[in-house]
Amino acid sequence: MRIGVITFPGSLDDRDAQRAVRLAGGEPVALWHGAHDLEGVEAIILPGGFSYGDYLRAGAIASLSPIMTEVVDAANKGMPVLGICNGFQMLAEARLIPGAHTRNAHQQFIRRDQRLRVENASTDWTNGFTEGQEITIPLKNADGRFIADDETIKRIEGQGQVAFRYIGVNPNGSFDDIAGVSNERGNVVGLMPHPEHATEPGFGPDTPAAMSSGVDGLTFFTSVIERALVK
Amino acid sequence: MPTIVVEVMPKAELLDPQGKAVTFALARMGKSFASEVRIGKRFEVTVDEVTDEVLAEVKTLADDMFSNSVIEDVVSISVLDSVGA
Amino acid sequence: MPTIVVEVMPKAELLDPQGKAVTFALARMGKSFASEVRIGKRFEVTVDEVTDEVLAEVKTLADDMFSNSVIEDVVSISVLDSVGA
Amino acid sequence: MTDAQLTEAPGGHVPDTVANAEATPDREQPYGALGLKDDEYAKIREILGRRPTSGELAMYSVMWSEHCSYKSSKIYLRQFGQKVSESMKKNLMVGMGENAGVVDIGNGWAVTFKGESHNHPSYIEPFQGAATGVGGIVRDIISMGARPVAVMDQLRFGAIDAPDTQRVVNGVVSGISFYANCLGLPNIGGETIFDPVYQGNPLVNVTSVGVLRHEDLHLANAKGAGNKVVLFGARTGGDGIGGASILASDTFSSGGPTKRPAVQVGDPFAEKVLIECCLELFRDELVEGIQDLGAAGISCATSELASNGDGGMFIELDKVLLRDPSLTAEEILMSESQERMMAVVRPEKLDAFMAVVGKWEVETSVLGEVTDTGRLIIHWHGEEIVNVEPRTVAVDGPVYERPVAYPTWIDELQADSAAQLERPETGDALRADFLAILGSPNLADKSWITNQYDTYVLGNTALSFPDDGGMVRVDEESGLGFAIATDANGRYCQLDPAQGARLALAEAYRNVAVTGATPVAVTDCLNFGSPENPEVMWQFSQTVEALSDACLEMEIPVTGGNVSFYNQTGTQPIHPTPVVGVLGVIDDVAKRIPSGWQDEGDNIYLLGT
Ligand SMILES: Nc1ncnc2c1ncn2[C@@H]1O[C@H](COP(=O)(O)OP(=O)(O)O)[C@@H](O)[C@H]1O
Repeated sequence: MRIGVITFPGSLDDRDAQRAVRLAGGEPVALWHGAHDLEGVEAIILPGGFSYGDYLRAGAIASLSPIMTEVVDAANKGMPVLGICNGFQMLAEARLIPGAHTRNAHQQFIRRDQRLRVENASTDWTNGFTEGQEITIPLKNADGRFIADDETIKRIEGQGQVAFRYIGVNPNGSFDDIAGVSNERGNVVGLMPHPEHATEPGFGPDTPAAMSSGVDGLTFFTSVIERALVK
Repeated sequence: MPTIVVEVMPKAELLDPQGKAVTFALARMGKSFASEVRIGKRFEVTVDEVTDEVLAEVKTLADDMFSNSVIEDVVSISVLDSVGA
Repeated sequence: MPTIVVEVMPKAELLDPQGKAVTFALARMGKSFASEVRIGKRFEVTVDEVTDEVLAEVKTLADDMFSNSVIEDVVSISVLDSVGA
Repeated sequence: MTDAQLTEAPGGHVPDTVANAEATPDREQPYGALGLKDDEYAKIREILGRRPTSGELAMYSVMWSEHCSYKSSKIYLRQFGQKVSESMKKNLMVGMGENAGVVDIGNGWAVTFKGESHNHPSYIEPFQGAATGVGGIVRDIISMGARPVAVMDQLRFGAIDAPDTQRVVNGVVSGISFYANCLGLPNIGGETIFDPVYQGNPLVNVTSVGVLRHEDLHLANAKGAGNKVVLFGARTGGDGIGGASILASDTFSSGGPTKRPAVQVGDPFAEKVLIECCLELFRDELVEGIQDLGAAGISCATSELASNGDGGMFIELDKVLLRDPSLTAEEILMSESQERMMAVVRPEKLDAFMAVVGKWEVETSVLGEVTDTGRLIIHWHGEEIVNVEPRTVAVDGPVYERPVAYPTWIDELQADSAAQLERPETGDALRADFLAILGSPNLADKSWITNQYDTYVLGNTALSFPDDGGMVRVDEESGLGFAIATDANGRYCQLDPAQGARLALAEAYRNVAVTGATPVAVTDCLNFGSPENPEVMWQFSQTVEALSDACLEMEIPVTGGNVSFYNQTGTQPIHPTPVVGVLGVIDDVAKRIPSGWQDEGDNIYLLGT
């Protein structure tokens, strides 16, 4: 499966997302924000980083990039799209996902190995998990606080669009401990923690078994690949 | 050159963590005259000239780009005296 | 309750990276009417009443806490109509 | 010709031309206010055979400053290059004297690394000072042709409970966090120490490491007459040129620029784009060399590039893209605006060069070209304002053998040893001592700092905090990687600078060795008080001599470093603080040894004396 990873000016975890796709058995395709071309990929990742320095609002300027026209079109037609951290912020700015992000409640950048509960295991990017499964994924962000008005929160909670919730610690003050959200159709998923950094033994979060051995993030990428095979 | 000022504030019903942090700090400092501080943004847009068309463009920018209507309101758009600042 | 508005801008002679990124984005979008955007902050301080003393206190806060005089200027302090916003 | 006859340039001020300098030999110049001594000014006049123009004075004054010329430390630093054995040279691809040293780590890979200080700016404006400190050292790494892959920070602050410490600590830590996280560079370790001696003079040292293939190694020099000299990156503004306004007021009497800030504002996003842009330029072989612009900006880049190349360069200074159009020529020469680079490009490759910078939306202007005249000639709106031999600016600056004096207080300090401290006699007293030690901010957990630093980005971090050394995988196929640790103990160095320096090296060496890597090279960041204080100069000379001897003994070469003098409050110098960084190589990071107990049932041994 060819999975596109879009690089924006200021993207940082783009090569890591490509590596994760490769480790999951997919074929990563590097895409450039300035082109109006998805090069025939079957799924898209908006990677983490500080596109445009997080200036104005995180993800805001990138969401106006040329390629985002194609991304929005493809997403609306059902192509799987994963937004990680800065990519999640872009999805919200592009209104592919409800809500918005503000600065962390404690006002600082934070990096930690974050425990999450899988709330929706039916999206294109989460179907390899089971509902209620607890996973550990690195988190690192400054503007990670997910917020929305009451009505929106009620709606996405009611429709099962909350894909992941923080457990243990709410690291940024997100409403309802929300860590990840999908669109109604379940093909577009955004989350604040970084699954691509939990895909390779030796470079992931610590687990009770051994240091740096966590690979819970791999399931995001295998989920989308396996579902494509079934289709 | 003339400047158009756009002011954006976090929506009143949403918590503004930065403002809250400042409000708390003021309370700690004993500055009880201030009951709340909210923090928004001020954009100064330098334009060649101020026409109705330019003002309309800036209004669109203010709504679509300078602010995110999910969390923010545009509270004012005004033209700065070329003298002022 | 009355609100005092304090406006802070990055010093004109210093780089404003944020404003620069927005200026570039506007150019990319073909919005050539805007030659420069600079981005500062707007503080809304809610006070019990506006007295000379409170205004003086807010002025001190504006200089010492809301702005960093090494890199920013306080460009205005004004009282908001209780109606407005 | 008199001043009045000069034409007014568009910038609104009258430039001081070479012709004018020749015509007005007796004009008084504010060299003292620019930090030049009487004899240094006399030397400049002798070199030029006339008085310098104000632009030349600007260049000499910044390039002959302690910071850029190493005039007090040069005679000592030579030892690092001299005390080397054949085996120490074996893996050294680039040694002392370049932007950063380069070490061969095998399989065609090389590592470049260096530490640098940004102490004074970080006291004035902690956030921006520390942020631009990260930016500066990372540009050194890029200019070697390497991709930066990690940073470390060595921080020293005043007492943790002193009123000003909070401002400095929070500003510095968030500045480093902001800039390095936004660049996408994992922070893999560092030091944080609180001591009242650093109260008015915190130390902010940043180390950066880059990796490259052997064939990608580039040195910054301007060779090949006719090659274009190109400035790219951020526009030039009035950053960090507080001092240059003295010159401005010298060149024109009225209506000059008013405010010239002494601080610089960093734009990590611009630097991230610049990194990718430079790497693409190197990859596509579109540049002969790239020089970073740091302190002394264009003065430094032009004179160093020319000195390291064929020796001649012609620059049209009015081609520099400005953020602030009111800048004078002298100010442009001295501006320390961040996120700028200068490249030397073959004319036939210029179009392709422009296409790459265009792709990254990096603003660029061609300033001039390399010449075979042996002179650095700078024009401002068609008038010659600088005509110098570049080496006299960049290389052959003044060299001092400052007086050294054995400190009057040191015997007494050494005599006051820990042996004289009262010993706890009771369990309670012992407990109190123990708690006092545990509660020391220097021993306490540092995760409130390190949690603000990204370690995951790039996906190659094998070790970071709380490990003793950081480790990064270089080659995904083989697992080849490097480890690095940095250490210093200012209190030991205050007691005995030579012994303190040896201990710093030994500690960093051990911290690398315990990760499983083999130490191969050293960098240092030498933080001291004023070199004009003979006791400080004694500390410095002791440090360098001991460190170079110790490196010879351990058989690892010093590949580069940084000297920061004038770290003092009033006349009270800081403790001598030579931060020593050791780089090691490991053939497969999978074999690394983290600190911390690994598995139940493992035996515990205490080694050494
Ligand atoms: N300013 C800093 N930046 C990055 N890492 C730091 C910093 N300060 C401390 N550390 C890291 O935190 C860990 C603990 O530091 P420290 O308490 O000094 O340990 P040690 O005494 O073992 O050197 C180490 O891994 C060190 O590299």
